[in-house]
Amino acid sequence: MTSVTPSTPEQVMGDERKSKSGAVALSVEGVSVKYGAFTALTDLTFHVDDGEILGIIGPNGAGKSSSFAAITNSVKRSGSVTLYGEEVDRASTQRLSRLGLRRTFQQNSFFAELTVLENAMASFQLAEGSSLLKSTLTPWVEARQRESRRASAKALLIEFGIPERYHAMQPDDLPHGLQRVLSIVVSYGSGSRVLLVDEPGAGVGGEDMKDLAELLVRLKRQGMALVLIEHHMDLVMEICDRILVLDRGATIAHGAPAMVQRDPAVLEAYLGKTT
Amino acid sequence: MKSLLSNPVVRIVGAVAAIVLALFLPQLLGGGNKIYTTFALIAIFAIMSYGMDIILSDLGEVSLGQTVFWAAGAYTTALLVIKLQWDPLLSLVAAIAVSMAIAIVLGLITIRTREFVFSLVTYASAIIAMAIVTNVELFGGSDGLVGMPVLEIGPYNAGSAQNFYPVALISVVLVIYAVARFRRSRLGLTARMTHMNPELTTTMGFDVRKTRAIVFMISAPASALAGWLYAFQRSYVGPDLLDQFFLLLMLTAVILPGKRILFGPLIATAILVIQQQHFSFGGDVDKIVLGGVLAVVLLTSKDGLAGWFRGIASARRKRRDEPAPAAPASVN
Amino acid sequence: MNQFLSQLINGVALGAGYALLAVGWSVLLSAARLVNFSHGQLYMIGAFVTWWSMSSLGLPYYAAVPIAVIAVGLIGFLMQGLMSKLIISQNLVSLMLVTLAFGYIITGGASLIFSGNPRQIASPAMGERIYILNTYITMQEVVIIIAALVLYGVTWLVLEKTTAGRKVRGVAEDPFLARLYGINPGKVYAGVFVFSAASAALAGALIGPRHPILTSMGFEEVIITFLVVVLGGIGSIIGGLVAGFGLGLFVALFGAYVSPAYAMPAAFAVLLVLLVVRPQGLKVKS
Amino acid sequence: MNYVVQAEHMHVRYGHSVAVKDISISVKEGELLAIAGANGAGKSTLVNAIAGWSRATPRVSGTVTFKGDDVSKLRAEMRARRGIALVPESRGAFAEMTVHENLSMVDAKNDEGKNFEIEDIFGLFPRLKERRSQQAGTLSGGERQMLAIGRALRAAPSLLILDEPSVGLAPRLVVEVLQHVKELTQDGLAVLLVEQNVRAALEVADRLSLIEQGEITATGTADEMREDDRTISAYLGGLRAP
Amino acid sequence: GDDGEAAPADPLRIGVIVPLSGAAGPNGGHVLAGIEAQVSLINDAGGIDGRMIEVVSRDDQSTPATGVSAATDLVEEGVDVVMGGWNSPVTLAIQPVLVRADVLNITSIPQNASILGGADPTAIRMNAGNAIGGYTAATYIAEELGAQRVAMMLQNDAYGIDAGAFVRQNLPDSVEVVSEELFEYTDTDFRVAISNVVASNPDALYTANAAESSGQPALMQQLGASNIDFPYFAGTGTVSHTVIDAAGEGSVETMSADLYFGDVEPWASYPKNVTFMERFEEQVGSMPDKFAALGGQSVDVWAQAVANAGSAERQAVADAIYGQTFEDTILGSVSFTGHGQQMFPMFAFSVSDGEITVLDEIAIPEEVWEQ
Ligand SMILES: Nc1ncnc2c1ncn2[C@@H]1O[C@H](COP(=O)(O)OP(=O)(O)OP(=O)(O)O)[C@@H](O)[C@H]1O
Ligand SMILES: Nc1ncnc2c1ncn2[C@@H]1O[C@H](COP(=O)(O)OP(=O)(O)OP(=O)(O)O)[C@@H](O)[C@H]1O
Ligand SMILES: [Mg+2]
Ligand SMILES: [Mg+2]
Repeated sequence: MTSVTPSTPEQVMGDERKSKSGAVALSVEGVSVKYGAFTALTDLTFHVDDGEILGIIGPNGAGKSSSFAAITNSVKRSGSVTLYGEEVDRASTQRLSRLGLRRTFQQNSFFAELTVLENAMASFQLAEGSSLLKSTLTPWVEARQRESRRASAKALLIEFGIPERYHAMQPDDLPHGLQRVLSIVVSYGSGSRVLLVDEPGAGVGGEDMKDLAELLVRLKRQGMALVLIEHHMDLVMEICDRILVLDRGATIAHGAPAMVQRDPAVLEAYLGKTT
Repeated sequence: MKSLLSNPVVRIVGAVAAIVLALFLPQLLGGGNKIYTTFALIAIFAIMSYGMDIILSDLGEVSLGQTVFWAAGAYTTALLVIKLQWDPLLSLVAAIAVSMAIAIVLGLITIRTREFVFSLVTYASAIIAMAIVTNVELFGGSDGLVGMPVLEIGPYNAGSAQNFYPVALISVVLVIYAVARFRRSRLGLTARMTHMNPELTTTMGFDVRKTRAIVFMISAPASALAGWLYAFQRSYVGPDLLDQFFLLLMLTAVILPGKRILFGPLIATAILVIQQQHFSFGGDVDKIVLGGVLAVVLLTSKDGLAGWFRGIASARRKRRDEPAPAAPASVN
Repeated sequence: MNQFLSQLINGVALGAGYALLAVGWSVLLSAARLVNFSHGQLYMIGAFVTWWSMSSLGLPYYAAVPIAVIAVGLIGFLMQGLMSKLIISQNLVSLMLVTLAFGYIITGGASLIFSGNPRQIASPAMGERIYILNTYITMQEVVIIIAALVLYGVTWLVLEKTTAGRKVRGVAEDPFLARLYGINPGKVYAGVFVFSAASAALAGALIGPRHPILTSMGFEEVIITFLVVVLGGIGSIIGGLVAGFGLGLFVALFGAYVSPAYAMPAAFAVLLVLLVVRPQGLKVKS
Repeated sequence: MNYVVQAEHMHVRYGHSVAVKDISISVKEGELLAIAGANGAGKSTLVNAIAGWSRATPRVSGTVTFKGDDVSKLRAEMRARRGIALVPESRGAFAEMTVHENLSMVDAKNDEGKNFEIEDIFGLFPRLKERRSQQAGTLSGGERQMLAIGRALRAAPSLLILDEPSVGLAPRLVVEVLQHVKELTQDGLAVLLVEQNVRAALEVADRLSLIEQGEITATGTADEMREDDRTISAYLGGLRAP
Repeated sequence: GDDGEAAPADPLRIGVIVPLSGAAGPNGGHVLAGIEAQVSLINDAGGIDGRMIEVVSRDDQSTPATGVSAATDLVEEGVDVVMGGWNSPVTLAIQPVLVRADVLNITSIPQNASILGGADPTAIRMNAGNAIGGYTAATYIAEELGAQRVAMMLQNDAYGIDAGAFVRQNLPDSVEVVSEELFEYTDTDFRVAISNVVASNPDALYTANAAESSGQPALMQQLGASNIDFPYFAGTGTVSHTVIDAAGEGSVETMSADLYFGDVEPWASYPKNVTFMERFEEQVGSMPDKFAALGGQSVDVWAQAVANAGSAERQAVADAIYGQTFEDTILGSVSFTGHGQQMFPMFAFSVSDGEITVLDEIAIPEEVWEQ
């Protein structure tokens, strides 16, 4: 199991400063979300760098998932989001995705009528699919590309820990844990640079949890910026460089895992006395 | 067997052989006007249905306005050819252009609608189109347009049923090819993805609405091509093109064989047209027969006729999979 | 002014018919997410059974109506039994086509049984007319209006305010999950389908006397129903009532001031615009 | 103490593949049996089969005896009415209904179980009370899980089956929920708890069974299992290497 | 009856395309029955020059596409003539098929103007066209009813609009059309339109509503219920027995004009009509209506023309009909214009409580027939 060097405090606190490992990938400024009269998220501010994992934790209904929706512009929000130095407040969800900002959903999310392999192939579709014209006029090129997409998809699935015997199944027939992984695969696809992952560990246990942790760390090593929502404290504490704690929409703590873990407000609101 | 079929050379040779066979099939069946007409109608109605097939199978929506494109193709052709003596091929280009223009407008209108609302809005477009063609003098009112000349493509005169059929056959081959390639293209897969999970598709970087509008738009030319052919084949273009008759034909052609079966609409139209042309028992009994067949197929199989065949095939396979008696060791 | 009021009255009479016709579908679609494109044919059968009970069994009109309702309710039960697999899997496209197919069978069968000749249901209430301004309204239409209001009211109460109604909505959303709530989805679907079919028959029996009936009726009725239900907003019963009466008034006023011939296309044009602006229809609930 | 449920020789297949192989388990009144196992081991398949429920079409054989009656032939809704309450792994509440509607539509009450009024559920999960008129589909993941558990309790079950209830719940809440469940067993409720969070499960369980590839590989009391090597290596080691 | 000829000649074949299902099914059935009755009479009398006649019928389901299939099919069957038709679009759609196959087409019922002089150079139309209907109605309304303010309710399609236009054209200038309401063929509730008509305060109402089985009877019922205080004239040919029966009691008193009432003078004493009526009653069990009579008349005229021409060939038969007179037919003495339109006497009649009273003949000048 890989051990992670804990981040230094100033790295955590220096919001605008770049980390040693890479550029500021995603920066979020004063983002708030309201559902009708109900405020789900207030003034969220953080940044995450390439090669870094930021954890977001907090009680149920604290606004964690809402923050993902807000950052990817799929709910109405206020505040500002910057991706690699470029302000992207007006970019649509799909545009953000094309720029490399992707998210996974808390609920498993894939294409139920496609096989597992086809799901993975679909994730390469944006970058590698053939246009209608090409497909019609040069079918042989399309066939070649499809084969290569199939190979990459297979490799990706295996890399993420979905063995080949599952590839021809429909996603709904997979065990729950693998459905989670597949959800990540589909969103991750190719060309993602900043990945927002919503509770990948939900329902994943034992060995699979270790695989998941390794996977996330590997992505980070490859230079990807990750934001991780998770209730599984072992996982969070193990792999996150920094942790942000939300409670009722407000940020109540933000810092190195060890620090956050000791924070009395966090203990009170979230962790309870056991940990 | 499987590897043989996936060999591109074998597939191309097979396809060419099938087309040649299809070309001579009416003659093998005894020729005659009626046989040729039956074959031409199968081709025309199949082409018409492929437009619907894309919407229904790939986009997952039930468009009840698909007859508009088919009627637009036929009316455009008739108007240009009868009133302005245009060349048939030019009128085809115009027919496709007009249908696509209508599709763009409808696509924009329906862009936010899904499921029933989509169906109803598209149906509304058919009702309105019907009101327009039956009331505007230009379109010949409820009488429609008569006086279509015979189809001539360059030096080729497709006036007789026998000469018309190859034109229809080539058209249907092209359309089937186009549909197959569409399903292999990025657009084709995205269409399915938007249907299955629009949120996920969005987060994967696709514009769901744009995809839907584009697919809607490219479904129009097939139906318009069919309208063009039918205008010449029938020599009469009337408001009945917008009737439920053709709408139900399209729907049945797509759903009866099972969705997303490449040759499904062709096979189903063949069944329907042959029944109408050769085994008709009069309207009332025909209704019971058609309704009965449809009901039985769809009630007993999730995927229409294809489901039946899959069922039979898997039953066979199971029998084959049963341990065979040990073969006697052969001596080299 | 008189003219306007007369047309309003005509519109109410028309609209009550549309609303009554649509209530069954509204429940079917809103509450159980099912479609039935043979709804119009069930309406037709309802009218013909009423006529047949009167002409062949010699029953009075008011005894023939319940017979039609029960008979068609049974047909509905049979249909849903046959379709139960498609229903549970919520395969809407297939359901649409299967019900269209049932409609075909019903039309063809009815034409063979009752012949294609027009028939007239002799309802005594047709003869009782109330003259108002430039127009009149028959007792029959008063009955239709009352039936529509009562049926919608009761349906709304049941669906929104009772546990039974919640069960129906639950089954509509997720029949598998409903089992864990102790609900038998099959029974619920059967109940909804029978109600829907029976109410179509009631519409046929009550609206039928207004004009000669034909076995070829049905397709138009399905389309009007479809329009009313979607316009009212899927998931909203009261929306259906409002849309039904609204459509009647629109048809009457458009007919009065523009032309009756274009009233339906115009209604569809309005619907087109409305649904483009508000894809959720008239439904107000979030 | 009587057995509330005895599932014997449960065997479940999906098409050709066998997901549960001849498993027998039973739970007594007031007992909490935890089931753990890797992803895909067959835990959900097993408990679903006991409840007679599935979204797919598995082929199930074996007998389920519930409070002395053979319920193997009963459909899920009938078992639910008799007092088997299952909280499935996902989609445990009607998304288009409000929290309150979801809780109020349960009427599968049997006479023996403890009766939970809606207010009791709100007492258990105050968060739900705050969101009582919100549609379940827009609830946060954890709130939805609370609703699903609350709904199951409303049916006054004699056997409560929880399929990974901790999923999506904040750590503090996991402990609370499991404690509440534990308290319910004191009134005689039998609980079957599928849980990957074995550490948390062992806090409350009387017994623990491990499933691997469709078979039970170990069963024992909580104390025994805490010491069991298999449990330790697979579940209690956590992410920190032993 | 004939005695054993050595080698009977090939039979002649009449193809019939009419709706036999749906709303128009009963009507199409009547036309077919009329055709069959007359054919059986001719066959009993030894056929045409010794050749028997066979009838081959197809259901067009009131759908042009099905009609076209039926036409192709009948051509394949080798028919010598195609008769029938109920609605104009079906007739217009089958014309090109029959022209290409060189088969004569006699249009028994449809009244549309474009049937003659369109795709088919040998078209023959048995029914009165809209011009006749318009002339008859206008003459009756202006002269017999003396109306100065006329209201119109017209079916919104080629038939209704045309009919209305012809009525206007034939009304004297002094007569004003005070309201014109359009409605759909399928409409059955006319109260909106009736309210408008009443509000326009006319002294006669003209309607063109060809929906025999539903619309027209409903209209008569609703006019009756509205207690209108002005006379009502329904478009020529729209008030058949079916309509009268379906409308029932309480309907408005209706005037109209038509070409055939078999049991009323003068038809009751035409010898051909007498035998036709007998045969029809024998075969069908009811009196022939106008549509049945037009079906029979189609056969009658065609058979005489074939005999006169000595051939069943398309052009020869057409030549033997165009501009010719047939003295002894079911409809009495009729002639054809140079365009293939049959000319016959028209009679006004009125219906009150289901009772038909035939009034005077309305003389129609030759140039109106030619229109
Ligand atoms: N569409 C909506 N309308 C009203 N309230 C909503 C809506 N969507 C979410 N909420 C509420 O907003 C709050 C924040 O939800 P969110 O999903 O962000 O929580 P979360 O922090 O991800 O919680 P969990 O850990 O349980 O998933 C919750 O209380 C939820 O009920
Ligand atoms: N609908 C289905 N069709 C085919 N196979 C299925 C289906 N559902 C489950 N399976 C298979 O059955 C086995 C057991 O699955 P099950 O969901 O019971 O596992 P589990 O122990 O609950 O896993 P998890 O902890 O991930 O929820 C797996 O191999 C899975 O692939
Ligand atoms: Mg969340
Ligand atoms: Mg599971």
